Amino acid sequence: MTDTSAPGRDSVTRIMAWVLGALVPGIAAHVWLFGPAILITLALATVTAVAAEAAMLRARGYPLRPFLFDLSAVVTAWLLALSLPPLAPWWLIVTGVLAAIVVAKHLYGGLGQNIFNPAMVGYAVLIVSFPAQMTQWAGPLELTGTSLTLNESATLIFGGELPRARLDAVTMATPLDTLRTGLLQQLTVDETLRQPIFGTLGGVGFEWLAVAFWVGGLILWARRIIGWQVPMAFLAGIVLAAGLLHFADAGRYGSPLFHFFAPSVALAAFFIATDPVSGATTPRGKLIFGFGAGVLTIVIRTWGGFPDGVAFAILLMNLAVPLIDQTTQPRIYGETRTGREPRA
Amino acid sequence: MARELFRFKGGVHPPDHKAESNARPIHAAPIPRQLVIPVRQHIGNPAKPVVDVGDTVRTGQLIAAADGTISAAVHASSSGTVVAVEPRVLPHASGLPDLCIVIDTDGRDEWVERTPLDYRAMPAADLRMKLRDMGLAGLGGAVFPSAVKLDAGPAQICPLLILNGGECEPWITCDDVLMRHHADDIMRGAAIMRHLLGSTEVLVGIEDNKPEALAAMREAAARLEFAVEVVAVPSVYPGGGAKQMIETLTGRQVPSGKLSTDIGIQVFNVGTAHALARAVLHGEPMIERLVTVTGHVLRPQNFRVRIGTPMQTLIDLAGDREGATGVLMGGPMMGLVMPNSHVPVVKATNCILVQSRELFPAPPAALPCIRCTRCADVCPAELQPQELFRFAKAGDFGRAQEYHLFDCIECGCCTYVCPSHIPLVAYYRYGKSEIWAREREKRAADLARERHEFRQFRLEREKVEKAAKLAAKAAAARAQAAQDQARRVAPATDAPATATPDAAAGGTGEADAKKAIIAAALARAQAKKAQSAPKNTGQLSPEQQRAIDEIEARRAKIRELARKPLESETENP
Amino acid sequence: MLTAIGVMVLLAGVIGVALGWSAVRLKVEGNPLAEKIDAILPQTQCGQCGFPGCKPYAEAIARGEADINQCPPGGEDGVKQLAELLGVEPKPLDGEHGVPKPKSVAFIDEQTCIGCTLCIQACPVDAIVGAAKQMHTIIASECTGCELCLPPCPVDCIAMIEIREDLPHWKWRYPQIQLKRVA
Amino acid sequence: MKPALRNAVRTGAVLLVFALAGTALLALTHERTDPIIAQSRQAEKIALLNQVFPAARYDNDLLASQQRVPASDLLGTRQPSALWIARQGGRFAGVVLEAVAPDGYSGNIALLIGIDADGTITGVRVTAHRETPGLGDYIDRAKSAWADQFTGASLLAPADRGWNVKKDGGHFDARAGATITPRAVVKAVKRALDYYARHRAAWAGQEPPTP
Amino acid sequence: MISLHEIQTLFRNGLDKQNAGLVQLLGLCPLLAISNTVVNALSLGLATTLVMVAASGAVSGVRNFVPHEIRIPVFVLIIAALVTVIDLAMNAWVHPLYLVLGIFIPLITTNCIVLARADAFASKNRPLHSAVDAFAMGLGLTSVLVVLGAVRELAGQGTLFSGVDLVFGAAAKDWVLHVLPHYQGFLLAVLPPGAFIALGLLIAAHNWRSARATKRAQLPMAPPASA
Repeated sequence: MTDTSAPGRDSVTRIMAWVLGALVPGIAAHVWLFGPAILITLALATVTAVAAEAAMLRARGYPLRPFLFDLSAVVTAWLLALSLPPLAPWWLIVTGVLAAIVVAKHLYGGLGQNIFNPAMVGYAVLIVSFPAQMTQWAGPLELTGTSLTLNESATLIFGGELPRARLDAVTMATPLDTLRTGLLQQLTVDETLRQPIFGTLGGVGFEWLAVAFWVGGLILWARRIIGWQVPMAFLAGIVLAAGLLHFADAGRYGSPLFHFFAPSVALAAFFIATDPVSGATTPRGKLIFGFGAGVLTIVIRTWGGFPDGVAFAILLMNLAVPLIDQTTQPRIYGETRTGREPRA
Repeated sequence: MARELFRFKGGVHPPDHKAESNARPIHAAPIPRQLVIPVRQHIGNPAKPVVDVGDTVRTGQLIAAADGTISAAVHASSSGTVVAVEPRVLPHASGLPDLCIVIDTDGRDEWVERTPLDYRAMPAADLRMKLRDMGLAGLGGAVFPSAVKLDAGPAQICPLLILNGGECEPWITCDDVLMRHHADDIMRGAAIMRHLLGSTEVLVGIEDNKPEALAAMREAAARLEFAVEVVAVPSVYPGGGAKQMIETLTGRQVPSGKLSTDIGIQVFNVGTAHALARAVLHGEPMIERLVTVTGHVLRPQNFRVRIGTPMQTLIDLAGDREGATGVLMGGPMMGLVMPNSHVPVVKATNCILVQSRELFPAPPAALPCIRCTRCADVCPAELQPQELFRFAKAGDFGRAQEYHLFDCIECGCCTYVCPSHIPLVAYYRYGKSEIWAREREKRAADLARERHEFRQFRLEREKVEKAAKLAAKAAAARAQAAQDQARRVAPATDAPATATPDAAAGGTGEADAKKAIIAAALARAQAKKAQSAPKNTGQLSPEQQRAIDEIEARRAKIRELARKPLESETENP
Repeated sequence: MLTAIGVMVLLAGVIGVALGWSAVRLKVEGNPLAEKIDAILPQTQCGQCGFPGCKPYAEAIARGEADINQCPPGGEDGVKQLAELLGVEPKPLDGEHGVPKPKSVAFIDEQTCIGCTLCIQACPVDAIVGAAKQMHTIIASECTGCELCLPPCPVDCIAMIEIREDLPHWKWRYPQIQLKRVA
Repeated sequence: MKPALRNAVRTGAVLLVFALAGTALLALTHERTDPIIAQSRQAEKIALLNQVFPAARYDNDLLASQQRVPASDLLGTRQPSALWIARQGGRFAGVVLEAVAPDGYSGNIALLIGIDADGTITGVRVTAHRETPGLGDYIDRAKSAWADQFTGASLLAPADRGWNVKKDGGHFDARAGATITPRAVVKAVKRALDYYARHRAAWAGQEPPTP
Repeated sequence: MISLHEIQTLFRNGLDKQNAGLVQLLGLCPLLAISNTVVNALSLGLATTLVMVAASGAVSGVRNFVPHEIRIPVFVLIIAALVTVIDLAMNAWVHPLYLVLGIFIPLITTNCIVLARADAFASKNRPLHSAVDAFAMGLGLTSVLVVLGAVRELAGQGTLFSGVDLVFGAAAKDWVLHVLPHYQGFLLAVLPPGAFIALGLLIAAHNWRSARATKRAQLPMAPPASA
């Protein structure tokens, strides 16, 4: 049986390749701002992901070629790698990628069947299990004045130790963490934001990383790889929720602008929440999905037990997708708003 | 001229491949040696053959009559001899055989008498019956009997008539060249349609990638005594779909589950209008049509083809080439794969598209759906194809129906854009026919349940009646026995005393007895009659009665046949 | 302590009375479950399940006296539907009650038929017409293919003919996509 | 009698009997176990108090010495809390305080702090918290010995600036990446010492309750 | 009274075919909440088994006196009374363990598996059968609990039998096995999500095993049938 209609030129591989390409500005900014460690993380994650994907495909009796070449495993690996602290130890990266590919993707039935975003499952597993390692961020070059060389990074990542002083020199809490700490120390937002890590828009360095992700996201949007609904709704959810809190008590809650320019928000808006497999599919559903993820992100950031809430927000909304899709079925051709016309 | 146009949702822009075939003039294909004419060429009941093997027929002669309202007659496409009335493989995706009338042509092409109709003088209902008997059916692809569509319903008026010159499928150009060369006939057909439907406005929608057709139609429109607006519409696939054309031209959508006439609009393909004009003004039944032969052939072009001509004949005329991998009837988006290239051209055959590896490379292996919703973006029926696919694949047909599977027009846009190369439409066709099959099964089960329950009820009733009868019989027997005994006793004791009255009484008694015997015999005969009367005939519906009648007729024939050889045997020696 | 006992006992008494009363007064008549089961059964009325017809079998299932895997005409699909309705695990068909066969209709060889009416009496859906000493005919559209007419026929003139696919009954096939290696 | 009524009486009676039997069984068990359970509770409480105030350093009935104190900013409490006064040979030997660190990473951290007569801490235990598992929960004695570093500290040792985590230039350890939680605990302990300093005289002056 | 074959069947059902945790998925709340260490899991499992045996036996004993319409209230009454007795007893005599198992002891009352066996089995069978069935079912649940506890404890903190001192007193502290010394700890396994994931994996393993068993059983079945 052949379906006669000729398929167009687009393919899953092309879509995934575009997503990878659109991540390049972000990666470049990452290297520029935090040093070359991210390249090691990316490489390790990619190798692990492809190996795990191949092993799972073989175990499940699927052919390797079409599925490995669809690049979806590489996309998952890159997204997870970019969410991790740049100096995360190798076993952390491997554990996260395995959780993403083996558990979140293949145990749920492989590409297209995973109800949760694999990269975010990997992230969630890591932050729940190893919160201490997950909060060791490298400080931006602009503040630390020095960054680890590729060699030093490799040594650190693959289990070697570095002198404590050297490590302390390059690591610092993320702006989000710092804000949270400051607020808990009864400092107001303004006082906290006077600390050196905060720049004009978000965190020093971090804000430029966010901008780089924005550039990649806009490329994807221009290429019609992603729609406008999810990113816009997600950002709207962030701004609205953060804005409401900020408006209610500017001294206790960070400004929407600050949240807006967190790199995790940009990455999530354009690359993670837009994952079609685990996201909503109807036009209105996409808006609800994005908006809900945005609001939840702020809620979890503000009151949750972990520093960032993007991963949990997206996983929670993933859970709600079947419900959202079912309740937002669009009007079909020839159907009136209130339902079908009675048959004549 | 600045008519406001509306953009329907969805659609795609595949390369149109029109230039290959639309530049050449229309060629009349020669009449083949043998015509294979299926009786099932349209939607609705198949036509019933009215010719037998051995009959000679003339061009345009009725060979199968329309059966019921939604049906259309079938005619001999050329003169010759009927050599078979038997199942042959049809131009259908199933490759299954169905009843066809096979005619060996005599090459003379002698027509039956053709009588033009004065449509203005005829009552509309009569004219429609006439059109049905002339085999008129839509040539746009759905092959719906035109007579039905030309009925404007109880209101007897359909304000807007649209002629659909939107030929959006790639490769196909038969409507394009028809409009270029026969614009006047099309307009004459439109006039008849306008008359039958009581339309006040006539629009012709033609895509802007057919400038020659637009010009020709505009010229023809200018020559008419009524206003016809020829509108250039954007070339978007499937803009030539009736519902899409209506939305493009009027901005209105046909309500789901309703007909376009419910909102006062009727749409006809330009080819149908042309055929209608030929039928009414020239008395020619539908025995030929234009067919685009294109794709992997040397000279892609359009032919005027008699219905029943084998497709291979046309492919040979257009120049057969090495490396053909298959034949499609229709375009690449909605066309059907033909079981072989020798199946006949039917009323639905607008295009014969010869495939090759270069023109139609095998699609890459399908990957799982990633729910990217590109299919939803292009779906002109505004469905959620990815969900329909999921349900159809999982066999969850109830949900598929909830998500409006039956509103899918199988246009193939979703398959065209799917980055995972999933043959989506194949899943929808599978889902639809599964649902139909299940409904058939359900109806059959309901019928069986009903009949079984009725039988249980009948058996129960019969048992009760039988018991009552037996009881009555037993009572009678007892009474008889008592009487006999009384009699036996009476004569013994009182024989002489009754002797004299006995003579008198004997006369009446004897008469009574005789009467009783006759009555009993009558009753027996009646009972016998009742017994031999067909059983189970009380609850028959007309169809069942008809089925039985047919069986009886066949039996009579068999009996006759069985007798005949005997007779001949007795005669011969 | 005594109050606790008192309260418990009182409560129990009241609830017991209420339950006992409502058990009698609020009893639901009829068996909607049997109807639902009957709707799933194929209505072949063949009796292979060991019950005289589909409805008695449905009622037996509803009462818990019959298993769900006794209906060969319903096939594995039917068992699955019943299992879903009743919330139990589907199980393979019980071979004792026969095996699923392709759907067929009975056909009477009219040359051999002696018109004894025995098949008419056996047909559960009155799909055979005819009279004594005349040939009988089966109304194909009403025949359920139950085969109950086969054993009573003294001259073996009834054959089961498999229903072949024809154009009006043709179905589009499930699209075959070979992704997984065939084990 | 109508069938509904008859059935009602029957079921009512049966359920009544079962309820009676069940409750009787429970009553019996309760009678037997109640004193033992009460003892266990006492033992448990005293064991906890002994963790922050060694049993060797007092001889009074510590549980009986419980007092209610009103809510106080220094204790971080919003509701009245409890304290226990330890005596050795009738003389004031120390106090066990309930305190709250209100600014943990995820809300309140409940503390039990033992302070001897010199104002030196004899022990600190976290009794309830909702800190992130694996990150801030090392303050819990069940997870690590972190809380032990308070033992022996007082308002003077370390000196004022020293009542901070090391990252802020203080004396107390804290794990990298999770400084909010220990910071909160250090501050709460410091404030409890302030509270002690303010009220010591009152506790020491109290007469021991006559037995 | 009860044949060996019957006992075998009951145990096969309880431990494998009808296993409460892996097949019937009943009583998941305590199963997931308390299975973070072997000791906790074993203790709750045994407590549940005890309640089940007592409850099933009692229910079976009185089954002929209980009208159909009040059977559930009566069963619940019996189970609740038994559970409360055990709760009080544990509180009195193994207080430290009681502190750990905490609210999950009274929650045994609402553990569906207890009521399910009472209603599905004990109310239709003789007391001895019912008690054996309850014991088998309880043992099945306990074994799942213990495996789950072992997996989670090992993955989460690299030990086995931690907390054994809560049952046997401080002297038992040395019994704890540090299987993986200097283990970093995989917190997820100890936290509630880890319980779900581990149980899911256990169910998958069980399904895989029984699927393989049926496949094996089917293959050699055919020839003897024809012979």
